[in-house]
Amino acid sequence: MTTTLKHTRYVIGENLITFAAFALFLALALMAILGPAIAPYSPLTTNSAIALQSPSLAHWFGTDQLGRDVLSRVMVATRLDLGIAVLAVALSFVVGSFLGTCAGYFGGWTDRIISRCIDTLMAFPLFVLAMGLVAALGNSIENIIYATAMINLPLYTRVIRSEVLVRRSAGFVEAARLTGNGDWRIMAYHLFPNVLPVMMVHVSLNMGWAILNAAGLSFIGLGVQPPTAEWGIMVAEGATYIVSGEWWLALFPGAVLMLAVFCFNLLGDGLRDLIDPRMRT
Amino acid sequence: MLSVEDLSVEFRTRAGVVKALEAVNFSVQPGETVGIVGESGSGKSVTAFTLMGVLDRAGQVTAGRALFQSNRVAVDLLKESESSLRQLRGQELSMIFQNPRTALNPIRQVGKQITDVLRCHSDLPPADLRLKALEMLASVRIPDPVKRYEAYPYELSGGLCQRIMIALALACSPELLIADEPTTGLDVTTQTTVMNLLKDLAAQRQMATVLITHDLALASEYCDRIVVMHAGHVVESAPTHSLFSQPRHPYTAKLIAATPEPHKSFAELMPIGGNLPDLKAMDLAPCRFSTRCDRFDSALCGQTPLKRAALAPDHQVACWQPL
Amino acid sequence: MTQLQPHFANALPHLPPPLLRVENLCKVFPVGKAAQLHAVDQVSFQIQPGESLGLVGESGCGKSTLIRLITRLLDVTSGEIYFDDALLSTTAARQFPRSQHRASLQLVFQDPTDSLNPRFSAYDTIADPIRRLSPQQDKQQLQARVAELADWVGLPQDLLSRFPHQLSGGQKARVGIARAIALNPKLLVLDEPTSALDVSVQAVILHLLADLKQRLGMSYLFVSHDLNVIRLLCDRVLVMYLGKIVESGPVDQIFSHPQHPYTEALISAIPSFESKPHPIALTGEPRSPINPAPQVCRLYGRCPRGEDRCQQVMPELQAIAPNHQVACHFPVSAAADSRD
Amino acid sequence: MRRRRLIKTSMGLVAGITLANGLKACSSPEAASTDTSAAVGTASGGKPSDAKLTMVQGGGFPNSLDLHRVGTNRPAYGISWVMYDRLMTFGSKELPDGSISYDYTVLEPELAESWEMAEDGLSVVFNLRPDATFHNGTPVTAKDVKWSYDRAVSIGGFPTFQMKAGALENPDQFEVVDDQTFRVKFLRPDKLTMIDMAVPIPVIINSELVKPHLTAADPWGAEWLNANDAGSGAYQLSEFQPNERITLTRFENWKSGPLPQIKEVIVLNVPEAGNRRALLEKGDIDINYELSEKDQKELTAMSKFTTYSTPIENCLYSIDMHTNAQLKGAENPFADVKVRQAVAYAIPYDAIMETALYGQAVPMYGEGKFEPDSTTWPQPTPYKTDMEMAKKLMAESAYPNGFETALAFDLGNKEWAEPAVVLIQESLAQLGIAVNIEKVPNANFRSVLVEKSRPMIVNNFGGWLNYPDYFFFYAYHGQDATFNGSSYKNPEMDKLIEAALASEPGKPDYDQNVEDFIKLAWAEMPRVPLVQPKLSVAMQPSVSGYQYWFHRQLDFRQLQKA
Amino acid sequence: MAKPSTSQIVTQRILAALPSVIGVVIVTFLLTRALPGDPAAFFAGPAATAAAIEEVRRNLGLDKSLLEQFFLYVGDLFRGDLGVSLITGQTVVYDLMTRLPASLELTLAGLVLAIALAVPLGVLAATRPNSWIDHGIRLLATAGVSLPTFFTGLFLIYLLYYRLGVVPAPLGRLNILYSAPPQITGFYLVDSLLSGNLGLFGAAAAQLFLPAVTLGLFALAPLTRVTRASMLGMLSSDFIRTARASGLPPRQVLFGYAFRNALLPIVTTLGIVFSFLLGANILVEKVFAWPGIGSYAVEALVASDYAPIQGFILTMALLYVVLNLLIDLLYVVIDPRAGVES
Repeated sequence: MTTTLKHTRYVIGENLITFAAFALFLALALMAILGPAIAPYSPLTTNSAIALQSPSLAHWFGTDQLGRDVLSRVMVATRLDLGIAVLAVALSFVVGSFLGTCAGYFGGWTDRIISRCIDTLMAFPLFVLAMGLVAALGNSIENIIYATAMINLPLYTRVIRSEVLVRRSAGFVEAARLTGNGDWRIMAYHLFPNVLPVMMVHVSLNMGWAILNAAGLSFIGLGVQPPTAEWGIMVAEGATYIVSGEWWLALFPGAVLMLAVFCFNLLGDGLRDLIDPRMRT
Repeated sequence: MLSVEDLSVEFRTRAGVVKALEAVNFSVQPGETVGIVGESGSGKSVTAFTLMGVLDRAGQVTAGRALFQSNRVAVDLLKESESSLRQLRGQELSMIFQNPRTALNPIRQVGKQITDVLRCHSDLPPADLRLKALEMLASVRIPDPVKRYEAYPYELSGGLCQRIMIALALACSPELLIADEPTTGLDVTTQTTVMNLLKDLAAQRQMATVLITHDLALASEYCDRIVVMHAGHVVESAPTHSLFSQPRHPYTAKLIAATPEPHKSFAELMPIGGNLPDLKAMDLAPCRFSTRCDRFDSALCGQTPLKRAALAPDHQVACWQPL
Repeated sequence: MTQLQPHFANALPHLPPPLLRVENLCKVFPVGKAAQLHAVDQVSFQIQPGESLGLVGESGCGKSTLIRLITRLLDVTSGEIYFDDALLSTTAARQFPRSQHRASLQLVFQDPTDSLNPRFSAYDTIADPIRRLSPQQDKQQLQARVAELADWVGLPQDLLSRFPHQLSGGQKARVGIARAIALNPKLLVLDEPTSALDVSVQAVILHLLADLKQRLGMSYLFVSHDLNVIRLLCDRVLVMYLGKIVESGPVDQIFSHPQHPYTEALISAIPSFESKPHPIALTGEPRSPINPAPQVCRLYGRCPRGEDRCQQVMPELQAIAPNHQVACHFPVSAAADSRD
Repeated sequence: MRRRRLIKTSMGLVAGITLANGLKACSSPEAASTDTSAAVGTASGGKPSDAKLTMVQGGGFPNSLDLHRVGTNRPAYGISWVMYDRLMTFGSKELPDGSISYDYTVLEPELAESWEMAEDGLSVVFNLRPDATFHNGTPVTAKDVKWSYDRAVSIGGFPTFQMKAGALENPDQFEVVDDQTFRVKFLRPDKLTMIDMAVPIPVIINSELVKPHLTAADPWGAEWLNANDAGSGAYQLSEFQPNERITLTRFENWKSGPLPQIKEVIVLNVPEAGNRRALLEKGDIDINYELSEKDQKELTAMSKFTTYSTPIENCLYSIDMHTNAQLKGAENPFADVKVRQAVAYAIPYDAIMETALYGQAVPMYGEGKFEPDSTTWPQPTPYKTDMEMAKKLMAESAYPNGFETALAFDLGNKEWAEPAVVLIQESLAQLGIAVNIEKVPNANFRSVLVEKSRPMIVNNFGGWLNYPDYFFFYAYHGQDATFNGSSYKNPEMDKLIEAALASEPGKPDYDQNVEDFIKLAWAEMPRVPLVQPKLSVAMQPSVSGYQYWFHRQLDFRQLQKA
Repeated sequence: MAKPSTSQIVTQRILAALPSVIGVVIVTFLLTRALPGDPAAFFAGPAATAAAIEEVRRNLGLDKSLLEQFFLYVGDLFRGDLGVSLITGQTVVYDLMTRLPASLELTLAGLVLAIALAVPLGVLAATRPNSWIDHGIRLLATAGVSLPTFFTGLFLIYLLYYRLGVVPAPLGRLNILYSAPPQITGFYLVDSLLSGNLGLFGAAAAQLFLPAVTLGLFALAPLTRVTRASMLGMLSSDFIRTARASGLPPRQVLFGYAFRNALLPIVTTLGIVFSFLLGANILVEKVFAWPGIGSYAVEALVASDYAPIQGFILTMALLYVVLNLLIDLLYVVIDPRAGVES
């Protein structure tokens, strides 16, 4: 454990970028927790008197068409955006882990059936699938989460399957069987924990993608319902104001969205460095 | 023809600096087969990689010379520029590796890999490259060389791959061949075949060979002289016969005693106690065997630097109280 | 081959019933559409209580498959495995972890790194079989037992909390052995337990294994490609070549008078101090184990003594001396006799 | 100010139009401005030139060349309007702001150079222009006219529905007298029959060209006409790349009116509003049609472009509240009139006007009277934002503590509707009404309207002409038409509407009925009118001749480019 | 060990993909039927009465049972009839045929751009691991993938078109001044060259530039990453050591040996990225008014227009199968081991 900690510290110390990503992640997490409490204004209260004001001391990120403070909306949106990403990723991670572990471990027909289903899912243009699901189920936050989880599912299932496949015949798995572990126990206690670190890389890379995906859905009108503050929808709505000169509407949420995705991507890289011994030289 | 003097190599890793080699000395005469023997982590392969200039990025030569002299050139391998070293590699000195299957480019026909080497070291017209490569394949006793020329490594057995490696290494008739555990992972019968082949080819071409192995018995069968390494030190270096009949370093003696052998009974098989010292440690003892040695005398063995002495003209040992 | 059974019984009437009896064991793996890889082909042998049986053969000869069949990690294609007079081969490998015989039949793995769960500490690894198969132990008993096992295998107590990557090769091997003996198995299968170790450590482990055998009264099935090691530890040896047993007999006899040309080649290939290299008798490449011709001797093509008969009739395992069988039309002694 | 006058045409027919088609949501912005061939002085075109005109429009791209087809969208009417001729068209007039609008009181010749009503008023005879030809050069005959009319009443769907609105229902009504003469027999006297023949639907199609493509499954050649030109209009098709661009070129032999000035018109599909605006600002296009309120305001303020913004006749943005006692099996608070009135007082009208609509609409609140004394339509309600009043009414209602409800709007309107609903949500919260906002994709909103499944919706409905009785017939009548977003049913209201429909403007009983039903609407408040929207266009200064049309598409024939 | 022939691989692949395609057909059908809008109500027009809506419903075949509709649909599929798009009024086959090349051209251009940048950058980073170059490249690539494509697109338009005016208007595939080249491949870049019209080529390239950059930025990160990781792995592999020890020139070691081996994971990623881009296309096409199948699908989806959605998804699925086939074949070209294990 201590060596892991030492190694973590080392990786972070060695790599400023990863350190910055960790710091950013902490900042985002804090924002998600405290956002509504520390936002300078209410994210929902409108004030037509100050609509579409450019950034100023009072409103650092300016105000939107209803006079709402963009900074506050961006801050408050953190919880929702991270929430969508975390839940969607967690959902696909759990389901994908289960399917992938089963497919990889049992092989044979289990594998064939699961893999075929996943192939079918993969054959869909994934974003269109997400659009279709949200359109069919209705655009609520839950459905956005389901749809995002659904399109991430193949990734997890496939990666976990192949990781499990590699380890299925490893000595320690055979040893576990020799020592009286049944299939499910082997999967849960012996295989899965060993696959987990590799998966964490994908999880963090995927978080970024989940956020982007929600933003894309917002852009075509399948995002969260107004007046909820959400980065994607703020960018999507703000985008139409760029040409008329109200650049701050899209730029600030866009920048924060990018930072978040950026942060998760870099974290993924950092985790990979942490986990992949080959990268450790 | 090769004289390694005071070679020291360090690896900078995240966990600290590893003193992989320290003041390694040995030499190879023309036509001679020298065995470098030691357990894993003793620095055998690092020595070979250093000489070939293919050390990992993290490795750094901190001291020493490696004078190489052949009919054509006389250089210090550690001082040469990368480009002139490249000329030497494959041409003057070459190397074969353990695990021949991964040591060959998996997606290139083995024959082509040989011609690649020929092309960059010889003036042969392109048309003759293939012929020469086929000739090499035949010389390592590969049946049906024309067919094998087009084979990929995955289509060949480990023994065949190792023979291809030998052909590749010998393609430009180097004067020195470094064989790094050439038979690890091969079956015993294949091992004998490969070793016999190497032996024959070396004799035919009057080529000096450095055989790196962890198998003392194997080294004893094929080498003229043996260098025993332990934890980055050369502990003993002697002609094969005298090394086995009269090992002077305690480690050598223990190694011999620990090696199973056809005529050795179970009771005679003596384990070596202790572990290799941590080469990252800052306070590494001058004698790196001291922790495992039952003759350890703190007054004597704690001295710096480690005593290295020639007990006979060609028998060196690094010990304060040799056997 | 089954007729050898009474033969044994006759030859060694004083022997107790065998601990392990393997009869006509076959394992076939499908390769592609029509091809089948005959990894283990009609193998029969037995192990007596307290006996050490060696198994040699080169890589790919089916050793690993055979021991995985015996330790019930793989399902058999045909044939029977009797352990303590119980028929094990009908229990599916998947069900076997719950079998009452699971504890008695353990395996030490070849690669100590690969065989230890990287996420389990040494303690957890050793405790795992006890937790799984003798769950009545309370925590203190468990700790005491693990400590005892660590002691037996010479693993310092303070290393028990470490994870595999913090242990040396020898230490990992000790953990693996401790795990295997945790349940006092009757038969311990050792799959090349020292091949990944340095000679210095190898000697230690070999001594440890010899001690443990004595202490726990186990039988060993010791697998190795290194005859030298087998010779040191085993009473009897089986020589395997491409899925078949080609020779079996007492270790000294095989060493001094190998009968099968393959055994002979194996023995002559063992390097030894200061002997001079000698040409190996076997040439060429091994035959493919995929869809092998049933009537052709598997060594045919590499064998210096191969004759027409060798590709017409598959040689059967036959006793040429009490307790010594060979599967060759032209065993060495016969050839030597005819030559002399 | 737009007084409904009944003007006798030269034929002496009373004109008045209510067109079902006009009932299309005002919202969907589409392009087309028109000018009839019979030019009004102010709008008359210049000399034909080689000018090339490029335009983009909001709200979609023409999806067919055949406006009789099922699913043809509104922008396609603009293309059809200039590619095909009808027998008659409307005149034009100048609006108070100086812009030109069509004049529904004047019928003018197009393909028919004249027409005569029968003595009994039950048929009309059209005399076709002898020199009119289709784009392929064949003369336009009465046979073609009959085939086209037959098609319109037989093909089903909207065209047939629309023809029926003018009592044109049966092919037997249409008779070829000779090549140049065509007679339409009336089923009954109907003030809409003549007018219905000047709307976009009864286009004259080159039947000979279509006939080879007819099949049993497709007896009216819908498939072929979908992508091919069989018209005689001022412009002919030169390129049709679905969803990309349509290029029209002037038909030099057009005889049904003065030859247009513009030689070539390119209609481009640019889905992003921001891009459309950027293109105009960069000078890459000539016309940006159907602007958002914001763009309209800002482009006008730039004074770099010629902009027009015309209140859309008979069209209102409104908030409809479901009035049935039960909705989806649950009690419906909006069935309580006090609640509805409270909502009408709570809506932040000025904020919506300012922030959601950028002031680019005609307010329809606050200035009206509970006892209306005018039949002007649309006219403002007497409700203005008054939270005290609203709270008082809520307290008197059955829901003094408020309730939770949902407000749905069409994503296609989101530019103004989204800010508006957010403002409303905020405001109603003060009454204890918790509003969940639901944005519904454009296509699905139609289902929402048909199902009447939401307690509150943002509605946006208009008829083609300014008759309150027709507006009310679709928006308040108990027949519960699609656009009666409140599902409002009141026999008293129905009686008043039906009486007005049967009468004619200007007659006292008509005026009384209209004033009465408006009064009733203001009292009952099933829908809260917000504003009357405007149709906006921004053009390069070089372009002139814009004319507003009830069908809300650009009429290229009237445009000029310097 | 016998290596399967190319045609065997193709057949095998197609057979293997068949269940997926069938799955796609079923799921698509069900999904489109689950869309909330009522196409009959939508297309019957605003003032339609209930009877009129019913009539439209009957005409569209929507009154039949789901199973019946499905079999009709499958039957039509076998005849190559994908139905008629209600929003464009064209047959879906026609729409897809005219639009697919636009999407493919855009996606390929984006991909080519990304490859042209990512591969050299990845190799550069791999040869200098943990240097500032390595970190810089990582930052650049990650930044690219962190931006929503529509945002990048709109921002680029604002900057390069609206503000600086250095690129043409975002108006689809060609400036209004030009008309499309004679259709040969459907790729304007290729067709214009084939017809020898350089001006047209320039115009098409200019229109393509911005959307391709937008897409390319998005594809940069995965490709760079994989190139770097895979090169790094190869450079530390045994056979590279052999090659270096044999004195092969660095160029040959890097490109002839390391890079060719590193290509395998890159090609795999390429396939994933390509299908990924086909999805990302949807947003880019919408922003740039690009007449591709992505924007087509979005419109159809919003209008609950079943036929185009089904046709689009089916096309994408087939494209995916073809893509995988191509990758498999590419594998065979690069790696002699490919297909042997199976």
